[in-house]
Amino acid sequence: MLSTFFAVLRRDLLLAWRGRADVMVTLAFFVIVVCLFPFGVGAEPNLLRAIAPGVLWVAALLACLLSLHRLFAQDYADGTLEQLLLSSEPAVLWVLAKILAFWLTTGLPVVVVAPGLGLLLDLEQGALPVLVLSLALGTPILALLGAVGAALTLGVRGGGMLLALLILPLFVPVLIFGAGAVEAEASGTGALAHLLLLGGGLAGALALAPIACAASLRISTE
Amino acid sequence: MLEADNLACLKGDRLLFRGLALRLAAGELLRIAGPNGVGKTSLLRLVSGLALAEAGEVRWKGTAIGRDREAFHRDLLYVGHAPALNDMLTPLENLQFTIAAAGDEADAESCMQALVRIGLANQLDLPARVLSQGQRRRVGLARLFLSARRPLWVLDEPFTALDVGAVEDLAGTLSDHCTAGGMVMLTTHQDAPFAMPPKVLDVGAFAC
Amino acid sequence: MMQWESWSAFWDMGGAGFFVWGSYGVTFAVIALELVLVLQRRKETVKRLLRWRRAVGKDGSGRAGARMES
Amino acid sequence: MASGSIDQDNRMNPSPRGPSVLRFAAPQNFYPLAGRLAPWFAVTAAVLTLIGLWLAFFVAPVDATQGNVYRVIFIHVPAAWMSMFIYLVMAFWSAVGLVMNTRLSFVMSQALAPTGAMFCFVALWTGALWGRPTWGAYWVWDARLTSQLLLLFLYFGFIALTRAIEDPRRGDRAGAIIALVGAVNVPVIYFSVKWWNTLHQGASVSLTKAPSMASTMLMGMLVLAFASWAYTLAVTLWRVRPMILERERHTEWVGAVLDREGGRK
Repeated sequence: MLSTFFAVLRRDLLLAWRGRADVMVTLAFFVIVVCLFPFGVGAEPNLLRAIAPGVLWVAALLACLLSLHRLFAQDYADGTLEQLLLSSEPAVLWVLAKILAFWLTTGLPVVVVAPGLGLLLDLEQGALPVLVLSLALGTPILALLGAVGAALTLGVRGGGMLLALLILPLFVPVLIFGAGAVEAEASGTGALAHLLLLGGGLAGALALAPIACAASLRISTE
Repeated sequence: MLEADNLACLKGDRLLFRGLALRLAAGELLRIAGPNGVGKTSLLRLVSGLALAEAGEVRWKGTAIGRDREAFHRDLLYVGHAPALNDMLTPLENLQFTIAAAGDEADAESCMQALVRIGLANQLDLPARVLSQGQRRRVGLARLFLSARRPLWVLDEPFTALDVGAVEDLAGTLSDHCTAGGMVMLTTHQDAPFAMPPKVLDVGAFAC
Repeated sequence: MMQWESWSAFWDMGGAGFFVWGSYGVTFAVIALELVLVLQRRKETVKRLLRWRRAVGKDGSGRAGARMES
Repeated sequence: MASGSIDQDNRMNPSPRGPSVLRFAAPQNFYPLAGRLAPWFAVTAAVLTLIGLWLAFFVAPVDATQGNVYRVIFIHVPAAWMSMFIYLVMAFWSAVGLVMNTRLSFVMSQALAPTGAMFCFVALWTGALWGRPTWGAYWVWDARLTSQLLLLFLYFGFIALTRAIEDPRRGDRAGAIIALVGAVNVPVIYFSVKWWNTLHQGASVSLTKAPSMASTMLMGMLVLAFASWAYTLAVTLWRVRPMILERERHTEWVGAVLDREGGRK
């Protein structure tokens, strides 16, 4: 039953490994965007500390958006997507595998380097675990929602910009609770409620997004 | 047994054909004929369930294919225009993935044998991007040797870019599949030496 | 004039004329614009379809040039 | 092959022998019906607008705290209601289209979108103009205004997606998916923005709650809300008609309609 799931997961991870330059580019983008902010708003530590959660989260969101169009584009172009849609396993399974592989190669690196960047912005050290946790809960939601948009815009002219227009409004709640969690922890009010809401959102997205994504892929390859 | 009644196909804003009926029983080989652009590929995509018919329905063993998609796809092998090859993977990795993605078990040994048999012994470990058109085609077709369990084969232009020997070999494989009780539905622009004369369906007769 | 002493008081809206009339003015301008666009779209569609019909022949057969030319 | 059309019923309505309630769902029935109904809705909208404006400016008293600026809410609130309501109706038609495979439903949802976006813009514009004298700024990140802005982006996304995809059938179904995904997200967005807003000490005055609602005020708002309903129906029906012609142009009845239109000139 899970053979398709693992086959897709293994292949996508292998492909990411062979094309690891792409993964590094996403990560570099994340780092550079964060490093730009002090130049824009000034290097005043109090100010940087105040905007750090928002900056880190917006940068993570943009990094995810930047690589989303790669999620299905290659498989769509070379016909692999057709073969996957003809699989005798339910489409939801391999869609989930692709999204998981995508998150492991773009979301996870961001989660890993985020604490370092938090220190650059003078974020309180006590808030770093919450930053990691909120990103670990939130970036999968971004990947799940983004996958639906990526599936719908496959092969559409101007697809990249369209993808951004479609899914950025949907990312807003994730951004609110993600950045809010870090901020709440830094200001001492506790991040539990934010993190619970993020967890709930992840559960909801896990349940619904793969179905919408599979339907979108069928529509786009028709 | 594959049946379709009163099929109509819309591509973009254009109606390609309508009122098309077809019937394919065990052991039969059906060749879809017709001029370019008449909708041969579209018909194959309708039959395989990749596209939705504008009207009419396709039935496999008496059930509409949309009703039990997984069961139908267990019995179907579709090789389309696109070879479904990823350039960064070797032919062996590609073939193993395609088989597993379809939901079948495939060990490296039998995949390797299939690739050797189709004439890619020297390319097993090269990335797919260095292969020629004909070689890419063959990687896709190597699946046929591992898919005898799937009764219905739907092949879009399988002979394109193959040399004479490979065409003969492929025609033999298709004939064997039919003799063993399978069904083959294909489009082709060239004559192939099949063991039995194929049934022919001219899509042009239903064109709009 | 149940609420207003004079027309000038009405237009002035107690000093908030710009905000009130700016709201109402833009709203009705946008609505008028939408109506014009809808009407224009209908005219243009009919014209285009008539041209298309002449191009493919009166029977409406899609055999030749059935793709829209825009 | 005299004509390139399959059974007319099959074009948009795949079950020609459906229940009789669905008879008007067949495009060749719906097209003239829409043409007949639209002017009536338009007249209703115009009359209700006049009544509503009269109530808004001549009957409703001056608000004690806000003065006359509050009169903006007579369009702001109905526009905000409509923009949210239209999105839900769009999502409803999208769901119907995906489930029943009736193409007319997709056309309906696409015809509704520009009007929804228009109301959304009106709500934002009037909100900003109301905010300047009340809050002292054209824009505050108030929960309602912010979710309204995000709703406008959802509308833009839907419109852009359905326009960008050239294949009409794919465009229909892709648009339907994004409309449904958006509809699921609208409440999530609203509550998250509200939560965020309360944490950030945003504006505490709310546009709808601010004036102590006199019954004449409520009356004016309701009348204008009904006017927007009638307007939406009229303009959507007008917009749907050419869309139907475009999609059904292979059929004989559209040919007849076009011949009549061509002869009129």
